[in-house]
Amino acid sequence: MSDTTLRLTLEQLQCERDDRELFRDVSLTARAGEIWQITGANGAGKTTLLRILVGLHGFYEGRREWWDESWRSELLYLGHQPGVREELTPLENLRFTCALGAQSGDPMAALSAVGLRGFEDVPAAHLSAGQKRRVALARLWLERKGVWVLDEPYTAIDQDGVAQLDAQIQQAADAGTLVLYTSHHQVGDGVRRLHLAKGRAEVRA
Amino acid sequence: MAFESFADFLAMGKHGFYVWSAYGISAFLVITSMVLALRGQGRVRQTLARQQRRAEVDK
Amino acid sequence: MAFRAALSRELLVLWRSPAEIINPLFFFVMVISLFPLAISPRPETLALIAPGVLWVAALLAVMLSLDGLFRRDQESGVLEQLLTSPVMTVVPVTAKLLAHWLLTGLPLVLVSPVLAHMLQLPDRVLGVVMLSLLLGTPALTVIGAIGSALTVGLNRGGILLAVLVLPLYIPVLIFGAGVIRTAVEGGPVPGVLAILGALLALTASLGPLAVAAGLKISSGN
Amino acid sequence: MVWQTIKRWYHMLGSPRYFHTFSSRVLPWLTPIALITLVTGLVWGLVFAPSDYQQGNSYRIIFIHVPASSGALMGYMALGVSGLVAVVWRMKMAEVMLKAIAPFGAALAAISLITGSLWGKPTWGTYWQWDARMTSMLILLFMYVGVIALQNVIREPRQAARAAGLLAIVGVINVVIVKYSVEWVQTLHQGSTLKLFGESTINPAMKYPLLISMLGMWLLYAVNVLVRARTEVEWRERRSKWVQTLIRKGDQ
Repeated sequence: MSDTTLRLTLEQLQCERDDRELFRDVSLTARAGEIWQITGANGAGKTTLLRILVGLHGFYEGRREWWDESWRSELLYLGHQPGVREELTPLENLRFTCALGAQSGDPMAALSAVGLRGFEDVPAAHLSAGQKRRVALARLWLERKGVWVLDEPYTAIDQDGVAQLDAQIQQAADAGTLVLYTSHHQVGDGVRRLHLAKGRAEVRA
Repeated sequence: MAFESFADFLAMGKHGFYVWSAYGISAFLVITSMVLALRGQGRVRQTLARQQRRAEVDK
Repeated sequence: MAFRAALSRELLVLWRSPAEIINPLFFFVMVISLFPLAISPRPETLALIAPGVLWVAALLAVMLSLDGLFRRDQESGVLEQLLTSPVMTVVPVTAKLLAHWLLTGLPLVLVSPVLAHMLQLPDRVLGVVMLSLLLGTPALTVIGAIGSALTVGLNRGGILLAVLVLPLYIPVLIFGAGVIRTAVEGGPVPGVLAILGALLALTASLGPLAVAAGLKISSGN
Repeated sequence: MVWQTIKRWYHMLGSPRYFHTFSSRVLPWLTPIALITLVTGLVWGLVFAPSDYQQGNSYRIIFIHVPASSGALMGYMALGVSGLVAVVWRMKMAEVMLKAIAPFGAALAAISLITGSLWGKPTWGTYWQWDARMTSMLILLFMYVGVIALQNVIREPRQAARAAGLLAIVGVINVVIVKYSVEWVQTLHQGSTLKLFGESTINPAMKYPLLISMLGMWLLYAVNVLVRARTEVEWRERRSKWVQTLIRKGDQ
């Protein structure tokens, strides 16, 4: 029977960088509605693993397969950098990422949801690092996508921001989104963990 | 044989300088490229052998 | 739709950082004014070297303006957004190249008659000068962008960009300057202009694809 | 049936391990053959070919100049093809080839320029004349430098190879266009292009040594590429078992 909820399959993923082996034999099957927390020390290859998932990094062995061809249109990727141009205001940045990511939704509402009300028209250059990250996170409050790949979403986020983000991720997962994120913070109890250490990966579902 | 004597061959009818410098420089560049290629191979083999020995010592 | 959004965004970004527009223009003017001082102010000599001087200055101005073309996007993470979006990478890339040309290449074209006049070129030729730069500078922008895409991750891209891109600029330089020289000598301008146009067509069609491929390679793919 | 063999060859040569054994088997006999062919061609041209009634003996530089020019040009075409395979089909061996082909090609381009200008002096009175052939070769050398420079600057080996591959693809198109644009500039200034190597090669006594030395130079180029490619394969596959055993065995 074709498992309609299957979203992502990884088999024996192996990757090298700067002359050393980053990780090997990373295998994983992830389904819609699951939340995967990817942990590991700095330099263990967490960001590289995410970049392989979203197709930014192509030099790896093994198999990475999404559930269908048009997975990119269902992807929401927040990278290591916030992805915000300093010359533009948060509103302009968000409108541009919507057009580029084929994502609808109301940018104003999203910005106020992440606590940036009143900052919509301030050039991003004047925003703090935390606020810039919030502009990136605002995309989670726009039209929901099938797969969320978030690189360190909790960095530079204050206390109540963390709770808000947990709720949003949990809500998206309940609605069927597959969430994969890297962070030391655990969103909730039903979270599956993939721990990268010494080049190996342990899945603690 | 297009030349009467070896001396004549060297002189190349007053063009000796150009002909021999052309061949000399060409030979130099070809040989350097070959030597570099072979040295590269030697160096890689050496580094890999050293790494292997170090790995065996650690085990 | 994404193309329009990308184009308006790029124009906005460039418009908000005027240095990106002014510097290439002043560079163009300054380099050109070096030649009369370096070679000789005599009108006959100037008119003889003018086509080449105009084109070499334009070529260098465009190339230098492309050095950091994608660097800001890469550092801020916008490039990653672009590469992971469902829209084909070539679409926003083409928009970026068009915006960049509009604000760096086009000003050179507009100011070139003044400089051509300063280099003692006859006034009947000024139209051809603008036309040759109008067809040539977009080709220079696209070719330079290929080099810029390949060197985006490297810190000292500048000189390397020149080493990669200058050989690729030579045909555009030859025919670009050739158009003006033919016009000065009263020769058949349309023929040479057609070749320059063909070069532009080739670069404008294949170039953006190469730039997109270069960006993917530079990001590790 | 033909398609199967091509596919089989494509996959076989595509695997670095097979290539390593293939090159180790081929090199021992290809190297002497290349050297012998090249030396016979050069000696034949230098010693036995008749001297040219116009240029005397300075034309004998042709027996190194033409092989070098053709080798440099073929080398860059090979770079373009490897680039295409590396970028489009992501084949590892093509990336190795990009690293292996470039250096000797650049050396040949330099040789072609130096021998060309050394030949120009006695024949036309100047070492450099900006004629179509020499200018195209100069630009080809610049493009070789570009490919090599790009490869050495980027740290990640696979990314460096694919970046150089893309540059080589664009470069090959540029080589063709440069050839015509440089000739166009020529026709503008000096009427018909000067045929530096035209009629003097018709004479058969000169043609055969030239063909042999060309063959010899190409074979030597192949030897250089195989040695460099084999080294690159050993370095890239250093973590694999077959390279470990090979190093342990101390292969020749």
